Amino acid sequence: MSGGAALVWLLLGVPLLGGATLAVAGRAVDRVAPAIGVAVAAAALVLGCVVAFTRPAGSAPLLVGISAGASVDGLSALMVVTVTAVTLAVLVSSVAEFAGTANPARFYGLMLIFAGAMLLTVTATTLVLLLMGWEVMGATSYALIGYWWHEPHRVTAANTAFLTTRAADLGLYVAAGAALAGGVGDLRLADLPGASSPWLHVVTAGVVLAALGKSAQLPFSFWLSRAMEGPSAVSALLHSASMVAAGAYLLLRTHPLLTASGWGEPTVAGVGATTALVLGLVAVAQTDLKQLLAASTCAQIGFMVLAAGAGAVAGGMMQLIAHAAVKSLLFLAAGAWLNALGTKALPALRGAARSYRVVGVTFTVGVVALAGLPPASLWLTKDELLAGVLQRSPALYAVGLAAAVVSAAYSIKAAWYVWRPLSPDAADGYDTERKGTRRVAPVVLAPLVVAAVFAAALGVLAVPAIAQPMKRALGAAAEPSSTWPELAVSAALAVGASGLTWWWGDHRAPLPAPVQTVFTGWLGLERAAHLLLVRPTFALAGALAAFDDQVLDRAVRDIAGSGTALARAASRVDGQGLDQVVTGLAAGARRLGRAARRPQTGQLHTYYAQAAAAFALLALVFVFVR
Amino acid sequence: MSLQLFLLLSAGLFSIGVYGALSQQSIVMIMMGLELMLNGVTLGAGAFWHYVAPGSSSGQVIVVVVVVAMAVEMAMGFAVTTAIFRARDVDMVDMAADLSR
Amino acid sequence: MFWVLALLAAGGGFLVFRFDSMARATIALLVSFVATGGLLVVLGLGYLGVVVILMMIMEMIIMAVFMVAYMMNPAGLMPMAMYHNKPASLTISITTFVLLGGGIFLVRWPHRDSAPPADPTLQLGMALMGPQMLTMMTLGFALFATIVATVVLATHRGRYDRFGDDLLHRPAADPVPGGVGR
Amino acid sequence: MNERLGPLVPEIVLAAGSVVGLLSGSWLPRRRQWVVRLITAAACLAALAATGIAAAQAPTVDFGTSYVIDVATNTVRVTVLAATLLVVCLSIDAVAGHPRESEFYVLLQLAALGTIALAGANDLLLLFAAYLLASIPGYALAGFFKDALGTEAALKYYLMGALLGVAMLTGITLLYGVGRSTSYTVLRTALASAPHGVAAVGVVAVLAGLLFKAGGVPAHFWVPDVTDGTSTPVAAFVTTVPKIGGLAALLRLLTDAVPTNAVNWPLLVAILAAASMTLGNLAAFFQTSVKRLLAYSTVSQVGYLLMAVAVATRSGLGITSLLFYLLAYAATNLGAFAVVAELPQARSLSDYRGLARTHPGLAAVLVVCLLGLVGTPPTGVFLGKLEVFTATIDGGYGWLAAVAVANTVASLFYYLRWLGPLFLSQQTDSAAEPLQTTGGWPAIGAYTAGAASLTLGIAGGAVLPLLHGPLS
Amino acid sequence: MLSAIVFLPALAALGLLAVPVRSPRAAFLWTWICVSAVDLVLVVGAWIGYHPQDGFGWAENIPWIPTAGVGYHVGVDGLSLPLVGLTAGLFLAVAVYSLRETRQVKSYVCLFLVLQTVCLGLFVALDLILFFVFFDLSIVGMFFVIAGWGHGERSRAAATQFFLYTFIGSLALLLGFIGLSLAATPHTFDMVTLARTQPLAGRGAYAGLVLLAVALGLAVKTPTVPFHTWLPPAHTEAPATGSAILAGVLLKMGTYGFVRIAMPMLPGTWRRYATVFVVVGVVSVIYGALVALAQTNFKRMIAYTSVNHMGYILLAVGAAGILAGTNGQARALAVTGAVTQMVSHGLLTGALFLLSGVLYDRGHTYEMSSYSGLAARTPVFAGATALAAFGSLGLPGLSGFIAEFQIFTGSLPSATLGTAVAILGILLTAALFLLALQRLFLGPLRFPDAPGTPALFSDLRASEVASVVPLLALAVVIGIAPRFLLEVIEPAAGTLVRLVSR
Repeated sequence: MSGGAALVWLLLGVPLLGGATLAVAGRAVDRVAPAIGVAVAAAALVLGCVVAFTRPAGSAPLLVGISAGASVDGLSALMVVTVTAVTLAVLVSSVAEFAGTANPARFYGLMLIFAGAMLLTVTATTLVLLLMGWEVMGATSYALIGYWWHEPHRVTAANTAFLTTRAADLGLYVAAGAALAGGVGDLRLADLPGASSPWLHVVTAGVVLAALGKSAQLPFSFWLSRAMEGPSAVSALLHSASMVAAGAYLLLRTHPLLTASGWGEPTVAGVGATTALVLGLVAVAQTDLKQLLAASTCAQIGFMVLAAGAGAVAGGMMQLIAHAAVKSLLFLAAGAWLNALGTKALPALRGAARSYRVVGVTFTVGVVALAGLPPASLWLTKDELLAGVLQRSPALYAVGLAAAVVSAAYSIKAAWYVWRPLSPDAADGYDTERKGTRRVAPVVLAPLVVAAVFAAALGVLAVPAIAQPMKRALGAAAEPSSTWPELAVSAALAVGASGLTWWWGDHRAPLPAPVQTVFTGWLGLERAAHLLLVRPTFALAGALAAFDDQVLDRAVRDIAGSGTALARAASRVDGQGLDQVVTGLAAGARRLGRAARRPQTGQLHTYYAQAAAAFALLALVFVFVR
Repeated sequence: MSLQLFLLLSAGLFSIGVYGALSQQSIVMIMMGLELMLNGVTLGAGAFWHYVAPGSSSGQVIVVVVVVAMAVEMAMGFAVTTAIFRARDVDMVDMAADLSR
Repeated sequence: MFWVLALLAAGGGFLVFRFDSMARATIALLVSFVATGGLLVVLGLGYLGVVVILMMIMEMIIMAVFMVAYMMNPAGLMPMAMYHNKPASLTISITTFVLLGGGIFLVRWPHRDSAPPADPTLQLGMALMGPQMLTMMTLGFALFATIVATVVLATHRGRYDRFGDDLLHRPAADPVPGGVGR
Repeated sequence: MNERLGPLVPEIVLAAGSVVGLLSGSWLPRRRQWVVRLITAAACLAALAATGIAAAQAPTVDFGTSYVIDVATNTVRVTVLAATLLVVCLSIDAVAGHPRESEFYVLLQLAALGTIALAGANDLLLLFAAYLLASIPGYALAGFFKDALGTEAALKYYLMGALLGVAMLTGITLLYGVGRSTSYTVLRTALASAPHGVAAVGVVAVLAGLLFKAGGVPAHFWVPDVTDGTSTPVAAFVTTVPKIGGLAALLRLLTDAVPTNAVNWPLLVAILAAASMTLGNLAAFFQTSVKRLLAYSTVSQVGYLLMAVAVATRSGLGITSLLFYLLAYAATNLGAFAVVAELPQARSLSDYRGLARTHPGLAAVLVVCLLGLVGTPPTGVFLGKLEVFTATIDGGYGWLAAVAVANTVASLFYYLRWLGPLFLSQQTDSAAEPLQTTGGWPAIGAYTAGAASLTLGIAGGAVLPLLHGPLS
Repeated sequence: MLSAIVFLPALAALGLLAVPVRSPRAAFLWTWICVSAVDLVLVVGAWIGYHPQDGFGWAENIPWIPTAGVGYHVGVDGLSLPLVGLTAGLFLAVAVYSLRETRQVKSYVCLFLVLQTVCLGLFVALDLILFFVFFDLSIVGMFFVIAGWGHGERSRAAATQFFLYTFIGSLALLLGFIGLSLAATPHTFDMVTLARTQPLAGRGAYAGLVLLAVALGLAVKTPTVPFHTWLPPAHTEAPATGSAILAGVLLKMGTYGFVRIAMPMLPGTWRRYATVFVVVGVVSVIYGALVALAQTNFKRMIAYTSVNHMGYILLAVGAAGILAGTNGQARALAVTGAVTQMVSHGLLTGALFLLSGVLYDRGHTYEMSSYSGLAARTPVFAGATALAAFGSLGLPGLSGFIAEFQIFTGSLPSATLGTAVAILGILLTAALFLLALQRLFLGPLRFPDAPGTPALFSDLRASEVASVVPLLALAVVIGIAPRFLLEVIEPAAGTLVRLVSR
């Protein structure tokens, strides 16, 4: 194994093993866990930066003709750095939230495994390895969302998240099989487009399904809303650089496949655009900060998916990175407030920015970026990818712009609340979630500031001087870049929308109540899923179980009736009842048994008669049978 | 006077014996029935010897064996009857029906 | 001659189960047997015929004595009818007879292979001394077994009752004094 | 002529043993009759040794054509003698000091002798003589203790035997009438051309007697009543030893004397087999008396044995499988009876509750023997069943094999009913402890039989080759 | 070597029989542990000494019943060696777990030692009759385990049902074996010979009947729907150790029979009816998962998941029989996956059943509704169970994923629709395990304080940890670095696939 290979395995091994160790060690290491966690994350970041330049690749045989390959190329290099960086930031900031609470070792361990799984996903070159990272990520997300497992509703949320994403993951299993059938023996991601039809389409469908599910695109979005039950730090990581991002990443990575399939690109683009718009509206309708951010995540990821569908790989990638910074920033801020004030309801957060200045400012930076207001990062990156879209289809471009407007709306809405003057009775709204500490630990501020800087500055990615080499690295040199008119248009729209929103304040939207509720309720997707899938499944399960007990088992026992009759007889022996065991033919067997013993009358003459008759009959028969 | 006639007669004796063996209650009477059946057999054997296989001595030997069998069965019968009569004072098979099912 | 004997044999046999007294039944059976013996003589088996007749006379006498000794009706002369499931027995026996009879007349019996030997008795003797010797030996042991068996079953007083457990007690403790040993 | 006594040494030894036993018995003090026991055992062992020597010789025919010494005869000799020894072992505690103890052993020997003669007989008349010799001691043994039930058992045993004996004689006469002889060797050729109706009736009638010995349907009526009524050692004897001779005789008669084109006896035997196993199993289902249960199980075992007879001429494996099954069956069945004999007070299945705790050894033997009777490896009967099933399918009686499988499953039900309680804890309230053991001789017999049953299963490979060979 | 491995436990049992019952429990239990440990060491030795390329290793072939064509023929190859290892390991784990057993320890230990011999013997047997002997003895042994050490009187009924049901199956199997041997000339029960000479090649109907008989017998033991109904009661009534062995080893006898007997000896027939097996497999997968989803009794639920997991194996072996539109790689993957699944299921379900035993030991009930939030009181217990559960639902990094991924990937090309449906199974298992974990361990703390249950619901004890953790550790190792296992399985699987496709 070459040094390079060693390096890539090391990159994966450090967080995974470190995390596993922490998680297994459990309470024993609670006190040092935060330190270790941060240290490991830092090491991972360093490794990440190193591999980003050395671009190592490793491969090991795994199954018959299938190897586990991992390498760092342009795309994954960016991801690796982003992931490790965000992880470090989040872990640092979460020290405040978790030091001292119910065993932090578990938390940091799981977070590290989570990050490691994400790294595995982004570096994997074969489907099997990707799937491994992919699934582990899902499982750890379950454990993290359900971190406060004493409260059942959080656990249910975790179940929902895991089951929804896994349902989508099945697509990858199918894709793997189909790829094999299609002649891609090694299941290399790069070779997937070469799969023979019709398997090619199966592969595409599987991959797309999995990606959409993971990145909470329509119609899977609801799980992300439930995922808010988890700690803020978890949300920060989950929404920014990993999990949801993974879906977008997978689509960007397998873009050639989408192209090869023909129908893949438009579908993906369509779903992305729709999600960007609709979930944006959902975000607008939210009155809970974290719910708002969650919906906005779906919407922003929608842009990336749109980019993947439109072939704007570079743009999508920029958006992903910038958004990672922004979203982690916002969630950290929200987490800080939640920690301090014990609430995440927007009305209750009025004036929060005033009472916690640093948080407020950094939050605002994030919001501005999210709104797509110049000169912050997302303004540029979004336009970069929209440029690619425009080239494909003006219609989608229009939808994209609309979505941009909406994003401005919900972002500013959040900002408007937190900058309201602090009302005297503000404290009444606090401590709805938990007992707030009324202070923001300084350790949190550092990552906030750093994230804010990145959130503001990452727009430079779109600056041609940087964008061109990056595009080359991504092998997407041909992709168009945004032009000044486009930038101007989007800026104008963003500013306008922002102004409007600020002026509108918290007046209720001029929409009929039902529409409102649809959007506040995340389009009722979860209820739909329950009605259409979960309930029927459980009903069927129950029915089958009953069938198994009452019909199948009984039928079998009836066939073996006398066997269970024996069970009764045996039970009679020791006076214990086995009545439930005894069924149908038991009686039949008993009857047979009795019939068989009826000849044994004890009367000799009947023996004589029977024997004589029987032998006479036999003789008669065999006189004629020969 | 032919084989068939002899056989018919022995069949008759045999059947009467069957009837006796099946219908009688007293052990001794049952034994009589059996003896009667054997009687028929004797006759049959003799007839077969005379009309079918005078060359083979087996026919005669059968008769001897039958006679011995009669004696043996008779003796055993009396012995068993005595035993059960002593044990439970019955000589009727119907009264010896404790063992059943 | 055949017809007379046949009539006697069948009639005797038939009467065995018609008489209501065991003694009479015994006599009827005896008649039937004697007739059979006669028929054997008719068939040229004089020796065997005589043997049968003698044997049966002995047996029937024993049987009569036995009944007088044991049966519940002294002298076995008291009227009695002890039947069970008569109809079934009748059906079975009659069916048997019909089937056998039918068979007897339907079957094409083999023809006689050779003339009867000049002296059947000699033939019998040769057989018993030759190929059938083992049969006779076995029958001998069967008789031996019968003796032992009947003694075991029928006599309730054995040697240990008469001479004590160590067989040293003299004279024998017999319910009725006398017999050998004095 | 060839009246050689040389090949008959085992039989002669046994006969001599019985005579000597009786004579010496009548001069022995009551408490010293164990000498007779020794004489019996010695006779059996000597006979076994003689058989061992005889087995080395080639098959021979003796006394004209009336007696055959071949693999079947020798196997039956060994089985019967060994079984008799085991029964002697079982009965020691029961008859020791009984005023008729000597006679008991004498009768055992005579019955064994008759059984062996059954197997060797190659002439219908000798067959009947052997039948008498094998039956009569049995009647006496059944009623040996002269208690109410015992005598009733003797009565039923005797009357069934008498009737079916008469039937057998009738059959012999008929076969003679159409075959002009009673010697198998002659009959084989003669019956081929004989009126088959008479032949069929004759064969069925002779079968009646042999089925009585084997205790198969429809001549099985005596089996449950006798087994239940008489003492356990005798029950063990009459359900094991006569079967061996009866089936061997059946095999020889049908294969040697009756050509299948005269009478379709394979089908006849197949039907009898199916009837026996089915009836026996069904009747055993809800038995609570262990002895009756064992009795019915022996009836069903006859069914499996008859399977082998049915295909004796259609499959090369038939004869061997039958002989091996007989061997294994004798050991296993005696083992089960030995356990019953060791626990005289335990009459019903429930009495065996907790046996595994109180007498693990006996429980183990019981498990081995009962599961053995089911046909669970690695017992001898499993191997026997394997051979028999193979032979049956090979012989083209697939349906019979299927019936047998179904019956095997069915039989499992009642054997498990017996085994189940073994492993429960005993009821504390059981005032009268039913699991009192007798002197311990039966236990020795049980261990021997159980071991033999296992050995036959594991070392069957060594035994089977000895059972190959033509019937002459 | 193999004979030593196989019969060492039985000999030990014989030795223990001589030891008086009164002697201390520990004496028996520790002897058992030592014997199992030695046996495991021997197995590891055999593993190291086995070279995957050279077919059957450590073969011994001694004529046993030559006249019947039966021989004592044992040997291991890539299909059996993993299962032998699994058996040895699982029995050791069970032995350690049993350290706290108190009921009739002597017979308990002897019984399990004999059972170990039986299970090992079955997997190394290369003669049909030898196979059958062990097959039947396993039934007998398990019957006594359930009847003697189960939970109360109901266990006898369950044991009886188990015995009768599987015994019927075994008889069908026997008929099938006889059919096989009769077709060969000279009659032989030797697996290797039969697989080489293919006596039934081209015997259409007859071969079909034989396959039917064999498949029936194996399907009952496996068990597949609809022959599974003996499984839940047997498991619920059996002691934890019994369940662990029953699910971990005995069920494999059925699936192992498919790859060892049905496929190589009746390849043509297998190909003809492959679809049937696929269908049965898929039905078992979905049915088992759904019924398990509806269970409220923890142990019953695990029992039904066994039906589901065995279904995957049947799907794989069935798919391996369909040649159309597939390549050797896919079929090899399927078979390899099937064998891997046997091992994986043995480890994980074995662990799960042992853990369910812990639950019963503490709370005296398997009803999940009587528990809640146990994680607060028993973190280790919760963690171990969660790990086993996630492994069982196919989480990467644990053995389950390696097995199921291979099965799906290998089966999909040939049995596309069936596999697509079967994949839903892993979603269902995920759902039911998450629900179970939530009910038992998460939420507010609650556990039954029935009389007899310890007031303090204690966490895993040393012996329990020592028995469960190694199993899970092995599952993780297989999940992360499966090569050491697959390198043994793959050659044999390849051979089998070639045999079936020829």
